[in-house]
This record gives sequence, C-alpha cells and structure tokens, in this order.
Amino acid sequence: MNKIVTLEEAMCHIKDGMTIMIGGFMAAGTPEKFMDALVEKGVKDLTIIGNDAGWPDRGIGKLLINKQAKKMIASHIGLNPEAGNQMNAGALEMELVPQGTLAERIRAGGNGLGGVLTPTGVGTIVEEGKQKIEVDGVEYLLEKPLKADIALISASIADKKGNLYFNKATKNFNPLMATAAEVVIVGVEKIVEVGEIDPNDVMTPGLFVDYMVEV
Amino acid sequence: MNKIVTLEEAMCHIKDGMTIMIGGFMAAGTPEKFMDALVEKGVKDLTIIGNDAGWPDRGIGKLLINKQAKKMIASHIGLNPEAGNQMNAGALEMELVPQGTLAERIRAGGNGLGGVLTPTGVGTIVEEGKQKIEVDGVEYLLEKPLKADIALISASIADKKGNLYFNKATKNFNPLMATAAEVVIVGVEKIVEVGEIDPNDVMTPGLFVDYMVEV
Amino acid sequence: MNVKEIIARRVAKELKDGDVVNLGIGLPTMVANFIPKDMDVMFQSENGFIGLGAAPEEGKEDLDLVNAGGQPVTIVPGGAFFDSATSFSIIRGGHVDATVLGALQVDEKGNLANWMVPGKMVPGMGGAMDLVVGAKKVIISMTHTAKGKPKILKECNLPLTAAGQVDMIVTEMGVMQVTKEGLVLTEINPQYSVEQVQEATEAKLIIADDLKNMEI
Amino acid sequence: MNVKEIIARRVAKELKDGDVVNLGIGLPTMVANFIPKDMDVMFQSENGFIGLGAAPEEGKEDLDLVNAGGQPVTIVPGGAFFDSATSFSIIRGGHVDATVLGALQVDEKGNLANWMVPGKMVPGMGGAMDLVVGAKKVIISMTHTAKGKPKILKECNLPLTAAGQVDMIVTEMGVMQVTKEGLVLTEINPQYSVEQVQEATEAKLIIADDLKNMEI
Repeated sequence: MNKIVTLEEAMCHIKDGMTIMIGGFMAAGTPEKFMDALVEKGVKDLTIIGNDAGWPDRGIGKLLINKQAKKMIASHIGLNPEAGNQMNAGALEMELVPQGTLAERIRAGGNGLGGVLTPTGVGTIVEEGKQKIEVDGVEYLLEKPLKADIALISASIADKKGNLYFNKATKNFNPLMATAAEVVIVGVEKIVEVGEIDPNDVMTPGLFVDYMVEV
Repeated sequence: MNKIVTLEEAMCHIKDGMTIMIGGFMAAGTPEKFMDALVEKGVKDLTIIGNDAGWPDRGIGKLLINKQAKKMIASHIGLNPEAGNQMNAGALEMELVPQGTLAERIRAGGNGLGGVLTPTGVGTIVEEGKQKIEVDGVEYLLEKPLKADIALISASIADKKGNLYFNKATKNFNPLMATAAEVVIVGVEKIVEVGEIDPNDVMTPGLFVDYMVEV
Repeated sequence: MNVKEIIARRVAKELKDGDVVNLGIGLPTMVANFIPKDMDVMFQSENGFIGLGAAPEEGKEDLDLVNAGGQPVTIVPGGAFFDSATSFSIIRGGHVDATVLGALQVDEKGNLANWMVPGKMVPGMGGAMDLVVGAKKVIISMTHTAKGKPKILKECNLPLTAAGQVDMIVTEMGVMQVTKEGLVLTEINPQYSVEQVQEATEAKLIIADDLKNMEI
Repeated sequence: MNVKEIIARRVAKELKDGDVVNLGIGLPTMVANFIPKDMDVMFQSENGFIGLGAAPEEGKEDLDLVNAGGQPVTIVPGGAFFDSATSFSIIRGGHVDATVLGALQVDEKGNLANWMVPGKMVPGMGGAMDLVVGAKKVIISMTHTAKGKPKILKECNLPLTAAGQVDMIVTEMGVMQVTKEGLVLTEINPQYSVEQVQEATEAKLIIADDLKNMEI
C-alpha cells in the first residue's frame, strides 16, 4: 500500500467537471503546489468546495483567475475580487454558505449523516429553498451534506501510512475534507517513517488518505 | 481564573436529581476518584449519560451498585449485570442509544445543533417515537441533542488554563462531554504550567473546562 | 480444527490488503489470528483507535489502552487514537471496509438481530447498529445453530440491529451470500451435505450453480 | 482621541475576566488593544485557534499562523489550535462570551446586516452568521453613520446576517441596548446632545432614565 506518488501521478485523478474540495483558509493550509499543477494541467468546469476564494495570486484564487471553475461553494470571497466579478458577470455560479455550516456539511458528508440542523441562517436569505425542521419549539435549517470526487488537502507532517499532522492554523478544513471525498490527495511538507508520529498526536488517521505528494 | 480545586470543592457542584455526563469507555478514561467521591457523598436520583454501565467495581458501575441513578442513557450495559437487573426490576430507567448516535447527540448538544440525522436505527425499535426525516430519498432518524448540568471527565495532562491532553484510548467521550455541560469538571492525572502543552497538541481547549482536580 | 477456527479462517480470506476492519467481540476477534503476515489489514476499535494489536504480555497491561470490551490490548505501528465522534465518523461514514459480527439471528432479507432478548438479556447495541449500517461489507460469523436450533431464519423475531444490511454469513457449515432472491449457499464445508445444511437452516437456501468447497 | 479609538475603548469595557471573545475584522480588532493587562480575555480566531495575539514583528511572520483575514498573527501562551468544525462548535455551541462585529445596518429589533450589498459587494458571510447566532453577547461596534446617512434603522433593508440577535451597539456617539421596547440609549458621548444622536439615527431612541456619559 504505497501511498506516495509524484505530483504528476496525483494530478491524473483530476478531470474536467469534477467536484473538488480544497483545504485551507485564505491559503494557509492550502496545497499550493496542487493549485499550480492544476493551472498548468488546465482542467476546467470544476465545482470547487473551499472556505474562500483565496487571493488572486495564492490558494484557490489561482484556479478562479484561470477560469477553471464553473461553480464554487464557499463562505467568503471578499479578498479575491475576481470571484465576485465572475459571479456578478454570471460566469461563476456561487453558493455562499455560513462558515460553520460549511464545516458541518462537509463533516456530515464524511460522517454518513443525513444533514445538519443548524440555527445559523434562520431569518436570512440563506434559508431560501431549504427545509426547516422544528425541534422542541426551535426552528433549524436542514443543510445537506457535501461530498466530493477529490479532496486536495495539505499536511505539515505525514507518515508513510498517511497519518497526518497539521501545524498551527493550517488544520482548518483539511481534516474535515479528508473524510468527505472519494479520493483524498495530500500535499505533505515532510513525510516520515511509520511510528514517528505518536498515535496520540495523529490528527487525521491514515485510513482517510489515498495519495500523498511530498511538496 | 484559578480552575484548580480540591476534590471536595469539585463535588459540591453535584446535587440530587442532576443530569451528569461521565466520560470513559468501560472505565478507561473515567474519572475514578470522582466515582468514589460521589458514592461517599451519596447524591441520588441522578440521570447519568455515559457510554456504558462500567463494571460492578469500576467506573460508572459503582454509582449504579449504590443505587444513585434514576435514569441512564448509554449504549452498552452488558458488562455490569447490576444495570440490567435494576432495569428489569423497574428501578432504573434505561435509554439505550447506538454508540455513534450517543457520541453525535452529545456533540450536537455542545455544538448548538438542533439534532442529528442518522441512518443508524432505521427499521429497528430505536426509531420508535422519533421523527423520521427524508433527505434526497433516504430516511434518517432525528436524534435529539444531549446536554447536562455537569460533565465529569478525565484527562491525562492539563495545563493551568484547562487545556487537556488525553492519553491513548482514554479520549473516547471525554472531549465531547467537555462541550455539552453547564459545568465541566476534570480529573487530571498531571497538571502542568501554561505553555507546556504544545498548542498544536491540545485536544480540548481550556475554554471548555470550569474546574480541575489533580487525582 | 475446531468449529470456531474453521469460521474465523474462512472469514479472514474475505479481507484484502489495505482494508480497515472492525471485529465484534467473541468469535469475530479470532479472525485477526488468520490474516497473512504480508497483508496490511488495520483493525479499528470503536472505543477510539485504529491499529488494534494483540493482547499485551502479562504484566505489561496499560489501563489507558483497552478494546471495546474493556480488555487490555496493544496498538500496532501506524495506528492512531481518536475520540468517539471520530470513531463513528469512520464507521458511519463508510470508511470501514468490513465488519465481522456475531448474531443471535439473521434472516434471508439480510436482517440482523444481535443486541437483545426482550425481558432477558439486554446488553445494549453498543456500536453494532452503526457498524452494520456504515461498514461497506457486513459479514456475520457464527455457529450455524444454537443448541441445535436454526439461527438463520426466514424472518428474525428478536429486535433487529439493522434491517437488510448483512452481506454474507459464514458458519462452520458453509458460506451464504445475501441476495435479492434470498440466501445463496456458495460454499459448503465438505463434512456436510447440502441437505444437512438446509436442515439446519430455517430460511430456504438457494444452492449456487458453482457451489464450491469452503476454503479454509 | 479618534472616533475608532473611542468606540474600541468603550467596547473593551464590556469584556470580563475569563471571557472568550471573537472580534470581527476592521474596527473590532482594535478592541484587543484596550484590554487591561491584568485581565484574562482570550480571543478566538474562527479559522482555528484560541489565543489570538498581536501581529508578529516584521520578518517573523509564520505562514502557518494567520487570522481569519489571512494576516500573520501570533498565539499567546495557553492558546490552542483546532479544525474548523471545532471552531464553530465553540461559536455555535454558545462557548463564545462575546463577539464584536461591524455592521452595514442594524435595526431596532436587533437585526443585523453586514455581509452583502446585492449586485455590488458580496464578500460572503464567512463566520459572521454563526457568530451572531451563537455568541452569548453580540456587540456591534461601528461609526454611527456612513457618509452622513444613518446605519441604525427602523428596519434593515439589506439582506440580514441574523434576525434579532444583536444585544448592544457602540458608536462614537453613545451606547444603545437592544430591548423588546426598542433601542435604549444608555450612554452618550458628552460631545453630542441627545438630539444630535437621535438625528443621526433612523430608529426612534428610548432615552434611559439614568443616561450616563459614555465611559472611555
């Protein structure tokens, strides 16, 4: 079960029209080398699920600037004007989701749950078109799980079994997305031998990881 | 904000009739000293939420043997015959919950979610009396969040701000329960100075912890 | 070879390199003993880790490291600990390739009953209901009958653990697959005749055209 | 003292020892500068940690340690990192004592609009909708008007961030509490008269019997 592949081999899994989760938060914890490789590869019509639209020159932003996405599901796009421009021009379908709801929807997708019952968004346009469920007199929105064909995430350290460790604020959406995609590909800063990460400190167990690229 | 108290001070918070979450899994990760102290204190009519009924002489089992619970919400009681006996005799109300559902209900309680939509239990007696919600053609049970007055949990290491670290298989329900009770009291094996636990490795942030007892 | 070993050996052959597997208590735990050494199968323990290893040597037990039955165990290199929510994210989320469980009753529709006998034994379902719903493959491993009475029924009459989730049944008499048409006997222990297997089974067995001897 | 500092200083007085606080981007981040040194307030950063510290010295930036705006920051001793689901467990679960946010509009029912101007600026709600629903106390800190136009309205006409969740509003002109009866002006900046404050406010203000000078 060798999970370590080259960047090129990893990118072979990504095809036009796929739904792709991309980890990171304003590019911190985003697998930047994968962004560059996807720009070079030129895959298009992607549906991208990520916290934000990154920056014009960093993170998910690179894919948007290169017009590789047809749809984006994100919580915040304000720091990459290109995202708003494409959205307003009708070139990019944009589903804006409250950040906590986005995290839970991804978690639910990876967790076999039927959805998320959240108070967030009640009484706002976020509730439009969604089922409302009352539990003990309080109204919640039923937000549906998210899954993807591919998750592109990053980790600071991984062992050869794919056990992952995330440094500082790079955790964010990475551990969640690792659970919710058919194929999970990790850009790892440093790959170590099995046993070098204390089993207490593993943040994402290797069973969630399909491929790793040392970046 | 000194969170470190004596065992006696900690137990003052626990009163007859309260709903108490108790961490651990077959007594691994259960705050054993708190069990002994509660037996000594003799509080009664407790509603206990925990994975299991422990052993007759270890973990939650001690409280059951001493007839301090009027109700228990658990996933497994098979290794403490007293639990089944009291249940069959009508002395103990027992709500048996699938283990994954129990974990998610506690998480939902601590997380501000309205409930859990799970496929687990559909077509079994677990679904009795529960709302069923269909999402994209699949049926899920709506399982309600659980909260408690008190959570009694254990940790292997804590710093003085209450940041917790759990060793090996003692995590289990402890980090979840830390989020879901009004007052969270932790039995800690070893209390260290602030900064001694790497912020990357904190498993439960101190903000969830009200009191700690070095045990 | 005793009956339990026959069953455990046959179940072990269902597991593949790279699989994540959860074994129920009792007979299913024996399956771990028959995994080829060169095969990488990781066992998940629903109380919160992956990489369940053998029992520790006497005197080397660690109270912080137990299995779902509360018994001291070890963890293999490359294992990892997690909390109960994550444990069931793995289970319910479809990240367990196979679960091997015992049964009180199983029926031709793939229904399973293994968690209570009303008024008598009510141990609780523990993680079984989630495992049966979430694992990609549900394998029931058990003796074919209990005190001479069939456990493989037309329809379970004990409270179910889950409806229609069982994929296959392995007993000392043979291997049965759950299909839309009913239970198909695909392998038979050559110590028994097809008639004997049917006699010990309440559900009507469909005999596979290419019925094989049970591989053990 | 400039307008923003007046606001930030006043908001800082709302925070208590031991509080967990989330500050929105812009003006609210200034609040951190006015917490007394002997007071233990921990700032949560919704991208995944608690213990948000000051900006790092130049040259000491760490790309792995940024705030929710993607800017380099530091973490204080006793802080902790977590993933986004845990971050919002903290927020939605009611474990944040106070959140301080800016607003485009806020109204007398406690409705807040701060995440989009249809057809123009649509930055997205980020974590704001969860914060406003989940935090125990929601404090809006902003300049009283925008280009001379009131931002405190009878009813918001921009898309809401949340309905009826705002607890108090702090501007350079004064402090208003959201009550069932409407907005109560409890403190006023002595540089302004009550009439001036009302003039700059579309909603009808209820003047507290014990109206005080704004503490800064």
